[in-house]
Amino acid sequence: MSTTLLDTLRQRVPELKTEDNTSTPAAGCTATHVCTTADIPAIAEVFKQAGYCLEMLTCLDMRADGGIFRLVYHFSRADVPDRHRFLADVEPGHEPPTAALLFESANWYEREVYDMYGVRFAGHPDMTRILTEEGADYHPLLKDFGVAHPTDEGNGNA
Amino acid sequence: MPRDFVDIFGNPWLAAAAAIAVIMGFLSLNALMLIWMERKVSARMQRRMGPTERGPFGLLQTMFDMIKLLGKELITPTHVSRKLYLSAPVLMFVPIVAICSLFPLSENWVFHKYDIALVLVLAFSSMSILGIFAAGWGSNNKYSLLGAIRSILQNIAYEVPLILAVLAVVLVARSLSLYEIAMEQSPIPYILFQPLAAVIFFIAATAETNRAPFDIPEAESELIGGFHTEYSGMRFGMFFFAEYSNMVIVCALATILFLGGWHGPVLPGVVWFLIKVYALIFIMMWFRWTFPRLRFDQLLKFSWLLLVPLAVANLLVTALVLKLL
Amino acid sequence: MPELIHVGRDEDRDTYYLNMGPQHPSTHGVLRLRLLLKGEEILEAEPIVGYSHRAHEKMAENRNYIQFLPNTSRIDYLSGMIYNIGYCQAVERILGLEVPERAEYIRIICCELNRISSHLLWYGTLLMDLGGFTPFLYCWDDRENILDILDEVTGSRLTYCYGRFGGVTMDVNDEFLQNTLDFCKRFRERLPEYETLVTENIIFQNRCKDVGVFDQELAQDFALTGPILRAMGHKRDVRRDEPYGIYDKFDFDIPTLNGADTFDRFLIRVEEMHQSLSIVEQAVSRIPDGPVMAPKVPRKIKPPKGEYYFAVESARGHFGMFIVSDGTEIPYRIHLRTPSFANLSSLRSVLRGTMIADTVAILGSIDIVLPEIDR
Amino acid sequence: MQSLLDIPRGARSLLKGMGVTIRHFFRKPVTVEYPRKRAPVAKAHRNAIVLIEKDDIGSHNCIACLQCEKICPSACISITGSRPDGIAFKRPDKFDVDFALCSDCGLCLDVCPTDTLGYSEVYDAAGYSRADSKFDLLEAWRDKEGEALGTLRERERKKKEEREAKRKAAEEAKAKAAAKEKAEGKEDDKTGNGTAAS
Repeated sequence: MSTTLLDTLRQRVPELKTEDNTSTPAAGCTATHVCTTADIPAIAEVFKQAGYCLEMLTCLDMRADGGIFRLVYHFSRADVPDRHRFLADVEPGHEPPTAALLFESANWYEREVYDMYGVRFAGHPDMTRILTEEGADYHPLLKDFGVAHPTDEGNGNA
Repeated sequence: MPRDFVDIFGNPWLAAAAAIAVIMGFLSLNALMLIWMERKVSARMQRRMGPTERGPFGLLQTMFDMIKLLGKELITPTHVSRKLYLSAPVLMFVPIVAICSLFPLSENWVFHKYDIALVLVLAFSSMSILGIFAAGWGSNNKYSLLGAIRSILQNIAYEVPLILAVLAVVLVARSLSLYEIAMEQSPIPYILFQPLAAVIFFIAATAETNRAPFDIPEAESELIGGFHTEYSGMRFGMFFFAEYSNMVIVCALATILFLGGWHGPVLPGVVWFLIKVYALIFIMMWFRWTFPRLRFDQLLKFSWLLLVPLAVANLLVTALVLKLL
Repeated sequence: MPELIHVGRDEDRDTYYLNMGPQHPSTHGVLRLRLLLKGEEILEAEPIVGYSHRAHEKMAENRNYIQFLPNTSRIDYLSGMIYNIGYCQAVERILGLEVPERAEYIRIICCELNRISSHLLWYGTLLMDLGGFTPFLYCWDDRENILDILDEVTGSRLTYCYGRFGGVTMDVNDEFLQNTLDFCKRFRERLPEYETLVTENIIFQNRCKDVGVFDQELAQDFALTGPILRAMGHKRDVRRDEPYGIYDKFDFDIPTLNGADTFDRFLIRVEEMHQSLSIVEQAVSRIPDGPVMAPKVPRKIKPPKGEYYFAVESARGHFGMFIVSDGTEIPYRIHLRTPSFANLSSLRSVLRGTMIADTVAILGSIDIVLPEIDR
Repeated sequence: MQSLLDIPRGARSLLKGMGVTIRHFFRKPVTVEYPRKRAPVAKAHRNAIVLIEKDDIGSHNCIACLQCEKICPSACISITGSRPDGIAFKRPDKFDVDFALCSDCGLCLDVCPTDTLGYSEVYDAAGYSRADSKFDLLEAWRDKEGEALGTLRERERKKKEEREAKRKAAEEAKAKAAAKEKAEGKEDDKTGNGTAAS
């Protein structure tokens, strides 16, 4: 079954680089794919037809090497243990398209990524913060967000 | 014929003052006892201890609570419409004292000789709803407003089956005076003649006092405090006081109408009366600590679609049977 | 006097906003539900979260792998053991560390006891939200037994830090095993009592049947997991689909119903308590002797560079840890995919058209824990 | 709401529910009046950490290696140590733990090389300010410190003597072995040099 899925996937997104992870169980997914943010909606549509759900969407702050944010999408199947990981790099200043129109769970995931990393998603119905308080101007999970190492004296207790 | 306070004290004003003193004394003592009893019963049913700190078995605990409540500051929030907000506790409490004066105490003691006491009881009991509504609407807070609206709909819905059930008893006793109804039941209490009316009356009575499965006006888990969210200090105490006095009145009414008031084999009349009243109160508490809460629309449907038709049917059957006898 | 009723979206009907929370007796934590109401009927519901955000993921980027252990059981403090042991298993699978047989059995017993204690707390709070206060305290009585049993061996009652990479900190003695068996027997006798008091109660059934029905495409749309998904007919459980630890050595079945309403979610969790009890009994009867820590555990945990994902079945659903390691001792990124984050977002479409009293029932039946949503 | 057939079934379920609560009404309560009587605490319960006595020294055996300070995730342990004369290990001068931050994870007990950290019986310590939660673990051992140093120095001296004795014994053994070898060497020459000198 998943082979036909991969074929339809490759038709929609030709330059998709796939790497099979069934041999390394620690990776936790059957295949990792690298794609660009532009084809995320197409990928989401393919997986929606195939009955997958968007299980997880998060972001990695890769500005140190390569100056980009990397979005990580996990599509997982309801009855058979099959999970696909998609890595999509976001060029600075460019807003990746939203997947919230296809998968409702993406709505809150993308709001959390914006809240933590500042990456805005184009077309998102309600692009606001979800976890930190309103009116906050910082994005906590950025690597350069100032934080004292726990062993320093001034770690916040009086 | 029973003697009443006017015979004892001569002029009626003195009699009225004495009656009010007796009633207030009984009600306040009773409220303290009931609050303690409710906490002990609920504790035991939940395998807990209940109050044990103050006094033997924690008997004085409610006294200490009352003193604490008296000491608390009476906060009147600014966003509140003062007239309604301040009048609510009084409005709730006045009808209760009025109803109490209608009850016959025992075979030869009555506050005042009435011959249509039952009509007055039902009239006054529907007045206490005004207090709840004034509290809910006056506090001008969304949760209280919801509580107020709910309490009105509920009281209207459960007033009808209450009256129908009482009517069935009136048909059997052919009298509206509580004293005569009680006297009629010397050999056999009416509950044996009117079992369905007794059940309907008791269910409607629990709903009337906003207790047990029908306590949606002040449903803690949904409306936080319902109509008494904004009250503090002794005003909040007054609502508690009114609730427990309401309970006693309704149970007293039930004992007089169905369990034959003070009739009982060996003990004196008043003791039997109190035993039956407190047994019914125990059942009410038992309801509260066993059942979850009905949803608002289910509660109304339960009354209109089930209790009212049953009560009417019961009334018709009673009338038919009496006609044939 | 502030105007109480303001005209909402539809001009002709008087609608108003009501904030259920963040301080509310039945929101199971600090959650604010912004409801657009017409009378008692809900037109629109927007859960607002973030009140107990403690930045666990940021802490993960400032501590080495061992120091993140106490955080794991504080993400979802009701299934603290499952999260703690799950994190240990995730790092063990990355390092390829073998855990001795006895430690695996102890982990299974503690995780399943933790699942029962979490379900008991859910059971009590759901009943309290519906107005029945007594079952809440009966659940507390049973749950207290579990907490005492686990306290004997792990040292804490709720936020366990019992697992280490390669096994568990303390071995289990016969007294612990005997206490567990006694608990299982006593709890099996108590369950019929709950049955008569709650499940068969006509008022409870009316409050729960056909209330908050999830329609089928919500499962895929909101990536629902856990008892909510199983109440919609999907036989999905991480212990069975992606087996970890030694769950494949035990025979337990995954209860599923297809009513997808509050009552079915209730029955699913009660049945899950039965299943967990049987797992615990099987584990206690077959526990081997031997060490509880792997012989050779590296002093410094430095997982090889790469992205890893590991999921466990917590009491609320699929909890996954996405660990990105850059080869050093400090993890580059740990993303915690918590089940209630997805489950709660489904409230937005479920609550339309229900009444306030139903919101409380549906919220109780979804069994969310706010700190797990806010992380 | 529900059909009329449901009334008997519903009423029966309500009555059976009431039967359950009334049965519990007559059973013994399971709660304990906390301040007056206290429920037994599990032996392994992780209370506040404390320096425990190592029997042979008569005091704690902390060597101020700062392992627990490094491993503590919430950085609530702060230690300064110095080496008293005549002893190979350090002894702590300051061992403060801020129990407002401690998360009872037990990592400090795992890494302690001399296993001198343990759990105390204190589980309900409370205070009015954050400063009240800072405990000085050396306070209990302040008076026993002198005596402990004495035993440690004495143990150190004994160990030094043993080392000398062992070294001397090793030298004699080497000397004897060398002497024996010379003796065998002479015999090999006499019995012919077929075998190569090893």
